[in-house]
Amino acid sequence: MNHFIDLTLNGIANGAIYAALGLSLVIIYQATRVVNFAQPALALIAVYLAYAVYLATGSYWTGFAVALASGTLMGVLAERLLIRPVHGRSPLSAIIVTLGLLLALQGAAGMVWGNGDYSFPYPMDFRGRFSPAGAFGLGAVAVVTLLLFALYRFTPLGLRMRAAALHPESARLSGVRVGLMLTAGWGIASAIGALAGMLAAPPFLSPNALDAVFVYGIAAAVLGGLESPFGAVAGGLLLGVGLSYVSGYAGPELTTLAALAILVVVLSVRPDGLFTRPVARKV
Amino acid sequence: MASSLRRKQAPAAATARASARRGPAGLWNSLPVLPRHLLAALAALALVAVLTSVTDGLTALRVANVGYYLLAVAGLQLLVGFSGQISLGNGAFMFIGAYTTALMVLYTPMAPLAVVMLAAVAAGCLAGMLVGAATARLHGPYLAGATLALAVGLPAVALRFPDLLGGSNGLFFSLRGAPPALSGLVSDSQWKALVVWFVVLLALVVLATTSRGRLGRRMRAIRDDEAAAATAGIPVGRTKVVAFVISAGCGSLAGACQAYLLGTATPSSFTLALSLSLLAALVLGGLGSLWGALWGALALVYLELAGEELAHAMGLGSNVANNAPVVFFGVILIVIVMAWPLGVQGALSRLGRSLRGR
Amino acid sequence: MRKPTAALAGALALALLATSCSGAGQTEGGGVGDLDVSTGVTDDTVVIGTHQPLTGPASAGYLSISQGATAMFDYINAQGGVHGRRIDYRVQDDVYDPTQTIEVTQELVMGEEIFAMLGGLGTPTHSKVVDYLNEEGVPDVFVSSGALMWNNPEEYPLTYGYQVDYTKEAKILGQYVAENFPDAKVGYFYQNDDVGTDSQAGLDQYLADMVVSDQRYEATAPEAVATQIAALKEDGADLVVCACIPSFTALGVLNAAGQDYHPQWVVSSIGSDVPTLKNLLREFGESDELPVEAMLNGMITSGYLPATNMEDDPWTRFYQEVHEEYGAEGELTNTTIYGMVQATMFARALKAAGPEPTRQGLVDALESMEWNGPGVVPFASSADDHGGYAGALINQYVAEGDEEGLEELQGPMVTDREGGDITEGAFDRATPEEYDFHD
Amino acid sequence: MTEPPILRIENLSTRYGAVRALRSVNMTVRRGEICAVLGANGAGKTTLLRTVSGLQPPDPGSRVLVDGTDVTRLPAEAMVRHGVAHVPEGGGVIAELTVEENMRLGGLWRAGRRERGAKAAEMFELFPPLAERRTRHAGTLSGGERQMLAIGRALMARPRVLLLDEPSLGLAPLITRRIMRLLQDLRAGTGLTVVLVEQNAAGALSVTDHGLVLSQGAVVASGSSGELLADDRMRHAYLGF
Repeated sequence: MNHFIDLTLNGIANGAIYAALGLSLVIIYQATRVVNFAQPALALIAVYLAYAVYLATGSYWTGFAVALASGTLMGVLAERLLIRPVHGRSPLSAIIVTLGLLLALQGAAGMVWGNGDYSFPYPMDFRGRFSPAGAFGLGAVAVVTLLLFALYRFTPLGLRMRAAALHPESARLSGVRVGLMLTAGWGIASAIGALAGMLAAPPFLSPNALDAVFVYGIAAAVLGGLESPFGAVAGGLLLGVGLSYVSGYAGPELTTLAALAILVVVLSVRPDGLFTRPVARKV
Repeated sequence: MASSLRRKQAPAAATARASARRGPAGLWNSLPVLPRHLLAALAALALVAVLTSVTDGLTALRVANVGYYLLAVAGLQLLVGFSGQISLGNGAFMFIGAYTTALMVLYTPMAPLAVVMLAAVAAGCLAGMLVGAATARLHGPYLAGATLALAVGLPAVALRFPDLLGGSNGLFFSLRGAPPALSGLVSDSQWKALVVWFVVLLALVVLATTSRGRLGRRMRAIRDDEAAAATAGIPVGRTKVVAFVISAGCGSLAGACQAYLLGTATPSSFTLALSLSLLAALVLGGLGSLWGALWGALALVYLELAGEELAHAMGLGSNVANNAPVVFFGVILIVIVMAWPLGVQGALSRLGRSLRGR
Repeated sequence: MRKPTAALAGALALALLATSCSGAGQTEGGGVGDLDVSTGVTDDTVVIGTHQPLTGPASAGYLSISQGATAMFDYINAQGGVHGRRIDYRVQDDVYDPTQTIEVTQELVMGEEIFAMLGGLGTPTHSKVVDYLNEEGVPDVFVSSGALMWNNPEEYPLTYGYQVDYTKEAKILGQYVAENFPDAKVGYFYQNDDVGTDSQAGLDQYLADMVVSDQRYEATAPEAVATQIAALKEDGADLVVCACIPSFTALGVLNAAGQDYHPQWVVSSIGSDVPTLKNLLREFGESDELPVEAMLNGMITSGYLPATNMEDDPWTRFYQEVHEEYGAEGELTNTTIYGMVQATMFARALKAAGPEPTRQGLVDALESMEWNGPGVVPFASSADDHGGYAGALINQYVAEGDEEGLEELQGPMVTDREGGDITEGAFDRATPEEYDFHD
Repeated sequence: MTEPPILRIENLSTRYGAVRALRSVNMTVRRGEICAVLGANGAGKTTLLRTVSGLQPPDPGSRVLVDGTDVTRLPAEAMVRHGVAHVPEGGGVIAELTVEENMRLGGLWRAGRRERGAKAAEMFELFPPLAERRTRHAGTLSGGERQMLAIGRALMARPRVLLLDEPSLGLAPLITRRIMRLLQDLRAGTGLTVVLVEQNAAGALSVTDHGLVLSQGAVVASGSSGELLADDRMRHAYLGF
């Protein structure tokens, strides 16, 4: 029974990280209909900057703040400089631009900080079965999800962002600066991506530290349905716990295969993900 | 104003006169589809033969690499370019082809190469059918996400059955080199390059012929507007699965060529990066034509090498030099997609048109 | 539509005919290239090459090996090189991907025309080029991997092992544990590939009936280690034998500390590089009552090379000096020493091959060499035993209060990789000054 | 002293690629007037509104003045601040948002939550059926309700000039008449100026003060509604009754 509890708790802690990355992918998808493959690389650079600040100042939380700030800034720059020019074209162009950015940023991280492992601290004490660090991860993701829900549902900025994403022309006619909303979407999403990076990086940071999280983050976003933030969080937790059971009872080498199996099962039942209202496609 | 009127008046006569006046190009277009493709394939094979005979084994290996990447990208091109289904899973089909070849060579060494290759294609098509059926109702990012999971998940099968599939060390085997009759004339690596290109070109002929025919038109209809295609009576589901089957067959054959060429099938060769770079090569080269697939394949093999040369030339520090090729590939990818929306082929044909137009 | 299909079938038939003369898999044995050549040797340089994972997921743990070898060759060249020739050590990045290993190896052999391959790293990668190197007649010296296949003089006459192979080392560790911890409840924690299976083959010869838990980690699934350590604790293992790479040893120790689980760690040489482990765990030592050193205190490790904590070992001091002057920045680790020793031994073999070295000369020098260091156990590269380091000694890392060091628990022992028994492996070891490896 | 026209369009032209969609259109509308823009399909009616409201870039040399200030080059999102609200063809209602959210979207650019709330309440009184479906998704509304919501959203921005693109499209005649009466009430109440693009010329001219007729992007006739109604030749050729 203990083993089962360990697997579940470990699954939830990992699931929170997949949820955070899934969340950032959903926000960007909702805003610009683009799956941002560069998100893990943006998060990686943010985490490396946080690590440099942590080494210089000795305070983890200063580094944490730098990660979120630099994540936001990089998201804004990526949208404004790279995604905006290919905005009108086929979705493939945007996907390939994000792929190029992924390769370039991961290589750049290797260039500046080398390809070795750095010891990277947990946010809080990592000891104990359900450690404060694990709790912080889950708590942070929960808070972020609620903040996002409130932003989208109750604030003028949220309404503008949704209108800009759903019907750009009507939004413009109502005085919404659509371009600015897309940039804001990328900024917020990259901040959450940086949070996911700070949760996923410990214990060792290297240019490839976020590779595994990258695949599971996309799987979480797709599982939950790319339309709702709650979907990504639910998808992330479901995936985290599911993979933990598989690696616990069947062997860790099967986790990637299990992710495939979970995805196929869910998508065959709900082709648009768990939490998406089946939208009738306009004929 | 006058010239357009004249053209309208005598359409039949004009085309006859025009094709004669345009000489070989006219002749070329008037050939039926299949012989034209076969001729092109033979010309390409001759070119490869000449190229590999004047250069050393290393270039022959790289030329062969370009060959099987071309096939994999062309398969993806059919899926993405024609039927609009964005799949990130072609690396998985290469995995299937490579392992089918490895297992057959190890367990049925007497089977001739052609049979091994056909078995690989069959395995790939079967997998393509399964994946196509499972993902028929998915579209856009959901399809991309599912195929991404396939590309990452499938190689784990080799880890699960270490004794049969060799675990993380994979399978390795030695293959027949050049037949004794030609041993003087042709080196082993050159022979393998020729065999790879022979298989690739044959597959491309099949690919080009089908995409010209009815199936190609159906797939393009689906790409443009799935709902409209359905109302026009095109069996959307079935066509999508057929597109997947052909694309998977090409990917699997490419994997088989890789295994044949390198004498190995190892899980760590079929990473997520492989599937992503196949898609990148496709867009880099230019959607919509086999030439685009060629430029993409060349980029896959030679861009990182160029990055390495650049890093060596600038005598950079070790960290920078080690990572330079990857950064170089990423930057080139972004620049080309932004500068030339239709990829290298799009830019070349525009250049061609503007030259001819003047 | 019908006519083209017929033509197509014809083309396919043609293809079948052309390549179906005989089975793809039937091949005559790989011959050995001509050795009496000195490719890659000019009057002032000797070009040698290696393939290493410099980028990608596997690079983190192995980067310092080629850095160590590069530093050592810089030192040797500064002393005038070998027979007046500078050693040009070319490192190619294969990202630990076999398809790239094959390409970079062909580039080294055909493009850069290397004299010999030194320390090609990784079993899944090097196993794909070992046939090619032997057929091309390129000496494949001191392979950086503990797999058993490198010691196979009949099939791979030009391939020489270096690292003590996983089974021999595991047997020595297993015997030590069986004798000194007779009533221990043993847990296995090892990598899910040949590192794990070969090690288990050795350990099971002594510990088979003491094992209470068997956890195999996957290099691409670090997130699962926490539950695997919990499973070891759950099964009551009070002694954990770890055949893992440094980052996973650190993950194991870290998660154990996190779960207030303090088994006796017994770690094989590939994962017990103390400076690297301390560097990885630096952020997780509690202020004073549980500093990083305390986490690793008491760890039993096997070893066959001079280690950083052996202050009184002449070679350790020598490598410390070379590292300070020529090495990459950062402190000296045992992984760096692994690369430095490799370079030292290669230079000695090259020197023994005489002023006009040929590949045959190098092979003869290797197979007739009386190795007396720098390793702490006997080294075999004779005609019928290419096994490299033949055994290991056993140390314990002790960190009480402020003094920290390695205590030798058992002297060098040697064994074979089958069921053979374990015997003393003492030999008189030369000092760096007596070691003739450069001008 | 007659005050300057609230909306003056001079020499307005624009093109889609090679096709010249508008050919130097001139138009002036005074405050409180309802002006009709008539013409066959593809005459350029919708293009005229899109060019005025900034969705379609005008050719050089065109000028659009609102209350005397030049707004020719302004992007669409800035026009609302100059008092010009545009209800596009089909209404532009966002189906995935609720009726309330669609309504509040119109007033977003004006600061002050309290003020927006009050204005929204006013709109819901104006359109009772919308009040009931306040929290439902706009996608569930009928054609008429959708058009009312679109107009409501535009009015939320307290515009001085309302550009209305074929409100009657696909609606029952009863609802079209109710919308036309609403425009008259708004004109009487707040002095709202309306530029009304309509296919159904007869209905439009019964409500508007004056209008112009477009054909292939050029103005072929203009004048008071009476003159246009009386001119048989014009009526047959372009208005189809």
